[in-house]
Amino acid sequence: MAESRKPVISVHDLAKNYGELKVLRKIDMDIYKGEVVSVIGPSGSGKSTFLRCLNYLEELTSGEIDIGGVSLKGIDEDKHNKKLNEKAAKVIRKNVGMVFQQFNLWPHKTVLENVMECPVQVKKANKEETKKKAMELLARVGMDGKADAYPTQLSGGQQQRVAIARTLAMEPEVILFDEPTSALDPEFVGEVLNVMKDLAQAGMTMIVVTHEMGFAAEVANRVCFMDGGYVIEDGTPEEVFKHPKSDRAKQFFSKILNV
Amino acid sequence: MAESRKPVISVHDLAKNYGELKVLRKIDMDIYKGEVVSVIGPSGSGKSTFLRCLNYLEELTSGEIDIGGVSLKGIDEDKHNKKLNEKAAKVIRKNVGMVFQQFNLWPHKTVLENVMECPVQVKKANKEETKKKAMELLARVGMDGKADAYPTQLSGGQQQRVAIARTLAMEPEVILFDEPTSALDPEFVGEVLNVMKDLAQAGMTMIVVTHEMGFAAEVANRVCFMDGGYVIEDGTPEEVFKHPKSDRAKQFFSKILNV
Amino acid sequence: MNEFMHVAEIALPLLLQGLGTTAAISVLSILIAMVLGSAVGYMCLSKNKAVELIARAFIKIFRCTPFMVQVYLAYYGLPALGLNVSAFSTGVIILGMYTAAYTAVILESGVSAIPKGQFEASYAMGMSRFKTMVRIIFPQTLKIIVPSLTGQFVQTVKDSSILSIITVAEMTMMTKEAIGITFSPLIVYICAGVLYWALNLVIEFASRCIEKHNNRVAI
Amino acid sequence: MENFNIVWHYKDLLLKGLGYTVFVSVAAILIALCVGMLLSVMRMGGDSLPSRILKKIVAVYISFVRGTPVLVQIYIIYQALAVMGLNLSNLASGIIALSLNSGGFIAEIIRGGLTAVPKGQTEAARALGMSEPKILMRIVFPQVFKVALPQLTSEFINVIKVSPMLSVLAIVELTRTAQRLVTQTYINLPFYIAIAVMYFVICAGLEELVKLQKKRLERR
Amino acid sequence: GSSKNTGPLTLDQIKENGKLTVATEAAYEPFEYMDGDKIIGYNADLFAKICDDLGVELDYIDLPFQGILAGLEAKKYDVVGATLGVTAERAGKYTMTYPIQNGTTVFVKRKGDDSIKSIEDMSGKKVGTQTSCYNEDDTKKFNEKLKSEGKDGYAELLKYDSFPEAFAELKNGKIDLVAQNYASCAAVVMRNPDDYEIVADDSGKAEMVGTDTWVSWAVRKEDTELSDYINSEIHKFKEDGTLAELQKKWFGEAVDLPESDYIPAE
Ligand SMILES: Nc1ncnc2c1ncn2[C@@H]1O[C@H](COP(=O)(O)OP(=O)(O)OP(=O)(O)O)[C@@H](O)[C@H]1O
Ligand SMILES: Nc1ncnc2c1ncn2[C@@H]1O[C@H](COP(=O)(O)OP(=O)(O)OP(=O)(O)O)[C@@H](O)[C@H]1O
Ligand SMILES: [Mg+2]
Ligand SMILES: [Mg+2]
Repeated sequence: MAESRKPVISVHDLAKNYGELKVLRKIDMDIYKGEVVSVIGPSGSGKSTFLRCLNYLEELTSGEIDIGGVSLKGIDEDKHNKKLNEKAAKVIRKNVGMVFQQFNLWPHKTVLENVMECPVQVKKANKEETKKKAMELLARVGMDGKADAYPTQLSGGQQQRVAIARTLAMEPEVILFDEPTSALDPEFVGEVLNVMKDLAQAGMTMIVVTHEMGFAAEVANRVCFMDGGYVIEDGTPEEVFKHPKSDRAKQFFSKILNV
Repeated sequence: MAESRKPVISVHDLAKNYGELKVLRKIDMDIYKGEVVSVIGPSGSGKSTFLRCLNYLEELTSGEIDIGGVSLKGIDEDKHNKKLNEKAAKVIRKNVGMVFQQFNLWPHKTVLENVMECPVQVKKANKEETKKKAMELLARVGMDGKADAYPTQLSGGQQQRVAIARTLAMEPEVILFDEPTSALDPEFVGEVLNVMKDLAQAGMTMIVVTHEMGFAAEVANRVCFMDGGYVIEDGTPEEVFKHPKSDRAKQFFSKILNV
Repeated sequence: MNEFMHVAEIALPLLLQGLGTTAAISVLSILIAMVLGSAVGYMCLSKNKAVELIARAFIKIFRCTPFMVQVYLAYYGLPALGLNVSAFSTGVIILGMYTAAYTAVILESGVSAIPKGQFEASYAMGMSRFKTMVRIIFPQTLKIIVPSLTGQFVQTVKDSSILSIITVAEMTMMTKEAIGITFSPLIVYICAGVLYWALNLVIEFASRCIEKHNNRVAI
Repeated sequence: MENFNIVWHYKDLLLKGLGYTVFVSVAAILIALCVGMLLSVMRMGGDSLPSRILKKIVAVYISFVRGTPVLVQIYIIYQALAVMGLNLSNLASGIIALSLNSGGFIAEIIRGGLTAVPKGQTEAARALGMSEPKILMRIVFPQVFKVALPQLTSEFINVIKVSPMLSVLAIVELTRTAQRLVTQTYINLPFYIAIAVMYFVICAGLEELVKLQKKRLERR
Repeated sequence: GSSKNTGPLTLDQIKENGKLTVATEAAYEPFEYMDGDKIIGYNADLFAKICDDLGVELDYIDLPFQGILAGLEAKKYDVVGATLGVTAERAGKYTMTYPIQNGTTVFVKRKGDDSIKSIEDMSGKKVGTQTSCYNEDDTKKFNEKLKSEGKDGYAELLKYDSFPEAFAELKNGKIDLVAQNYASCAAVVMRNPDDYEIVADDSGKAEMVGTDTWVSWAVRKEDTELSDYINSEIHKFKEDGTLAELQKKWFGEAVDLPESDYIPAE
C-alpha cells in the first residue's frame, strides 16, 4: 500500500442510524488505488450498509465520504446536505460501481442490452461503439456466447458475471461487491471468484463484502472485520485471520472456519 | 452395516421422468436401520427428486420402492398403480419423515402447534400427552423456550430445528433431509448440524441431501454421489471422497473442496 | 353554498331511504357471494376436469359481460323461464352471483399464492388433501385475500346502483328522484357519492381492523 | 325464434354500437394508463411537506374513485367540466370520466406491480448512475406492466364493462343501442342476449389473447 | 355543444353556429322515438319546421331523460325538446314554452282487465311510471288522495327508466297499470289496440288524474330571444293549421292549447 498517495475513497467519522438503531457508528477508512479490501463480519454488523453508503444508496447520518474530490456529508450536521449529496452522487456513481448479492440484472432486457443500457442512457455513448465494447467485456467474463439470452435463462454464476460486465461498462475506478457469491449454487461460486481474481490482478480497486474466507485470504490485500457498526480489525489477511486482536473476531472465526 | 438384516427402505430400478426429461434413470439402493446416508452431487442431478419419490411427493415413472413391507410402484407398468400408490403413501408417510430446505413451518400456528398438529390430526393422539411429548422434543432441539412464538419470529436455524422436532413428533423410522442448512445464514448452520449429529448418534436412520461436505465426512456412514439421474458412487465417506472411481465425481470434488 | 344546503335538505331524506335498501342488497348479495364463491373456488381446484370446467365457465360468463346487461337478462329472463320473483330478489340474486364469480377467482389466486412447500410439508406429515386444505391452506389464504375481498365487496356496493334500472328503489333510484324534484344534479350526485363513499369507508375500516387483528395474532 | 330474426335485422346498428364501445374503451384505457402512472409517480415522492400533501391528495382521490359508483362519477365529472366552463362534447366528457375512474384503479395495480420489482433492480440502476425518471421509464414500468398484465387486462375489460353507463351521456354504444331497439320494438330478451354474447366474445377473447401473449413472453 | 359565450344566447349566434341543438329522449312515442337511427315523431316534425324557418340545421341529440334538464343548465344544448310536463317547479327554473299538447295523466290497463272499471279501482294494483317524469308526481298525489278518502291505494308504484319498458311489463302482467300523459297513451293504444286500453268512465271518455296539465319544452331563462322565437313559431303553426295537422297525424285528434295561464300555481 502506498500511503503517500492520495486515497481513492476517504471515509471520516461515518455514522448511519435507522431511527434509533445505530448501524454504523464511527468509521474511518482510506482506500487506495489498486487495493482489494475484503469486509467480513457477522450478519447485521453493518457491512452492506457501509458499502451502500459509499455509493449513496443510503443517506449518511453524520460524517463524510470523499471520493475523487467530491464529498457526501451527513445530514445530521445540516439538512441541506441532502440536496448537495444528491448532486455529488451523480459524480460519485460514475467513479464507483456496485455488484449486488442478487445480481439484479434487468429481466426484461437481454444480456447485451443490460450491459449497454447505462453507457447509452447515462453517458450518451455512441451505440455502435458501446456494443463493441460491451461484447469485449462480455468476452472478458466469458459470457460473449450468451449476449442475446435473457437473464432468467442463465445460471446464477453466469448472471453474476454479466452483472460484473455491466458494472465494468461504466468504467468505474472502484467496484463494490456485496456478497457476490452467496446467492450462488456452490458449483458456480468458483467461476465468479475467478473473474474477480482477474480484476484484482488487473489492478482494479475493489471492496468486497464476503463470506468466502478462502477468497479473502487469497486475493485481498487488506481485510476489515466489522461488528456492531464498528470496524474492529483492519489489516493484512495474515494479521486479521491468524492474529485477531479482538475476542469477537476470534470467536467469529472459530465458528466460521470449522463446521 | 449389517447386511444380513432386512433393509428399511429398498429401491429397485427406480426411474422418474418429467415428460421427456429423465431425472432419475435406474436407481437401486437398500438402506438399513441406523444408517446415515449422505447424498451429494451437482445441481440438477436428481437428489431432491430421489428424496421426494421416497415420500411419494412425486409419482414414480417406473421401478419400485419398498418401505416397511408396503410398496410404491411405477405407473408406466400399470396406470392403476397410481391409486394403489396413494393408499400405500398413507402408510409410508407414517414411517418416513421429511425436513425441507425451506423449513415450511406453518406460519399461522405457533411453534408448539406446529409440532402438535399432525399427531393430533393424523394419529388422533391425546392432546395432553402430545403436548407433553412435543415439549420434550422441543427441548431436545433446544427450542422449548420458544414454544409460543410464531415461526416468523424465529431465525432460520431456529425454524429448521422446530421443523425437525415437528417431524420427530410423528415418530418416523427414517427421516429425509433435503439440504436442511442451505437456506441458513452461515452462523446458524452449526446449530442445525449439531441437532442432526445428535439424532445420528441416537441411532436414527437418515438420508441427507447436503452441500456440507464437512457434515457428510464426519457424520455419515455412507455417501452416495449422484449425477445425471444415476447414483455413480456409493460407499463410505473415506472411499467416496478420497478415492472416487468416476471422473465426474473427481471433477466435482475438486471444485467444491477448494475455492 | 345556500343552494347546496337547500338541495341537500330535500335530497338527503330520500337518499338515506335509498341507502337502507342499498345496504340490504349489498349485505345479502355478499352473503350469497361468499357461500357460492367458496364453492366455485373449491371446484376450480378440483382434480375432476368436468367439475373444474363448470366452475370456470360460470366465472367466465359472469366476468366477461357487463353487469348492466346481466341485470336486464335476469329481470326479463327469469319470468320467461316461469320464475316470478320480485325486482329486489332478482337484484340480490344476480348481484350475488356476479360477486361470487369474482370471489371464486380471489380465493383461487389466494390458494395459489401459498408456497408449494406448505402443501408438501403437510402431505409429507401424512395429512389428507382435505385436512391440508382446511387446516393449513385456507387459514393462510384468508389472511392474504382480505384486501382483495374488501375491494370486491366495495365494488358490490357500487354495482348495486345499477339495480335502479329494474325499479329497485336503492340509492341511485332515489338520487334520480331527488334530481327530479330539485333539478340540481351536480349537488345531488355529490351527496350520493359521499354517501356511497361513507358506506364503503365503513367496509374498508372493518377490513383494516380484521387485517390488524390478523397481524397481531400471527405475524 | 322470429324474435332473433329481428335482432339479425338490426345487426348493422348493433355492430355500429359495438364499434363505439370498442373505441370509447380503448381511448379511455390509454388515457387511464397515463393517469395511473402519473398518480403512482406522485405517490412515490419523499417525505418533504409538498410531496406528503400530494400523496394525501392522491390517496383521497383513489379512495373516492374506488368508493363511489362509476355512474355517479360520470355525472359529477360531466357537470363539473361544464361548471368549469370547459365546453367538451359528450363523447370527450365520457371518455375523460372513464379514464379518471380507471386511472385510479390502474394506480393501485401499478402499486401492486411495484412490489414485484425487487428493490435491487432500481438500486442497480441508481448505482450505475441512471436518473430517477429514466429508472422509472426504462427499468421499473416495463417490468411492472409485464407482471401486472393480467390485472391490466381485467381492468381493460372492466372499462369495456362500465362503458354502457356512458349511455347516460347519449353516447350510443352497444347497450344504449340495444335499449333503443328494445323501446322501439317492445322486444327485450333477444336483444339483451345478443349484446351479452357480443360483450362476452370481446372480453373473453381479449382475456384469451393476453394469456396467449403472456405464455409466449414467458417462454423466452 | 352550443354557445361558448357566458351571456345569453341570441338568435344571431344560433344562425352563426348554423344549428339549433335540441336534446330529447327518443323513447316517447309518438312525441319522439327512434326509427332505425333517426329520431321521428310529433316534436321532431315541429323542430324540423322551426329550424327551417330560422335557416339553421337541427342538431337533435338523444339523452336519457333523468339528466336532461341538468344538461340544459350546463349549456350542453339550447333547448330541451323532450315532452316535459309543465309544473310550477320546472317553470320556476326554466322558461317553459307554449304548450304543444295536453299532458294530463291517465291510466292504461291491459285490454279486457275487468278488475279495473274506473280510476277509483286502484286497491292492491301495481302501477308503473317513469323515473323523474312529471306523471310520477301526479300519480303519487292521486294515490294520497285515494288514501285520504279511506281507500287502500296502490300495492306498489314502480319507476322504470323509460315508458316502453313499463308498457312491456304491463303486457306480460308484472304490473297492472301504467300512468302516463293522455296524448301518448292515446297513441300507444291506437297502435296496439289488442294489448292496451285507457281506463275510461262509463261513457267511454278517458278519466283524467288530477287537474289539467300541459306539456311543452324548456329553454334557459336568460335566453329570452330563443324562447320568444319558439313561442312565436308555435303561435304561427296554430294560425296556419300546421299544428292541428300534425296532431291528427300523430295522435288521431286535434286539441285546443292555451297560450296563457298554462303554468300551475305552486
Ligand atoms: N432499511 C432499513 N431499516 C431499518 N433497519 C435496517 C435497514 N437496513 C438494514 N437495517 C439494519 O441494519 C443492520 C445492519 O444491516 P446490514 O445489512 O448492513 O448488515 P450486514 O452486515 O450486511 O448483514 P448480512 O451479512 O446479513 O448481509 C441490521 O440490524 C439491519 O436489520
Ligand atoms: N416439477 C418439475 N417439472 C419438470 N422438471 C423438473 C421438476 N422438478 C425438477 N425438475 C428437473 O429435474 C432435474 C432434477 O431436479 P432436482 O431438484 O431433483 O435436482 P437436485 O439434484 O435436487 O438439484 P439442486 O442441488 O439444485 O437442488 C432438474 O433438471 C430439474 O430442472
Ligand atoms: Mg449484507
Ligand atoms: Mg434439490
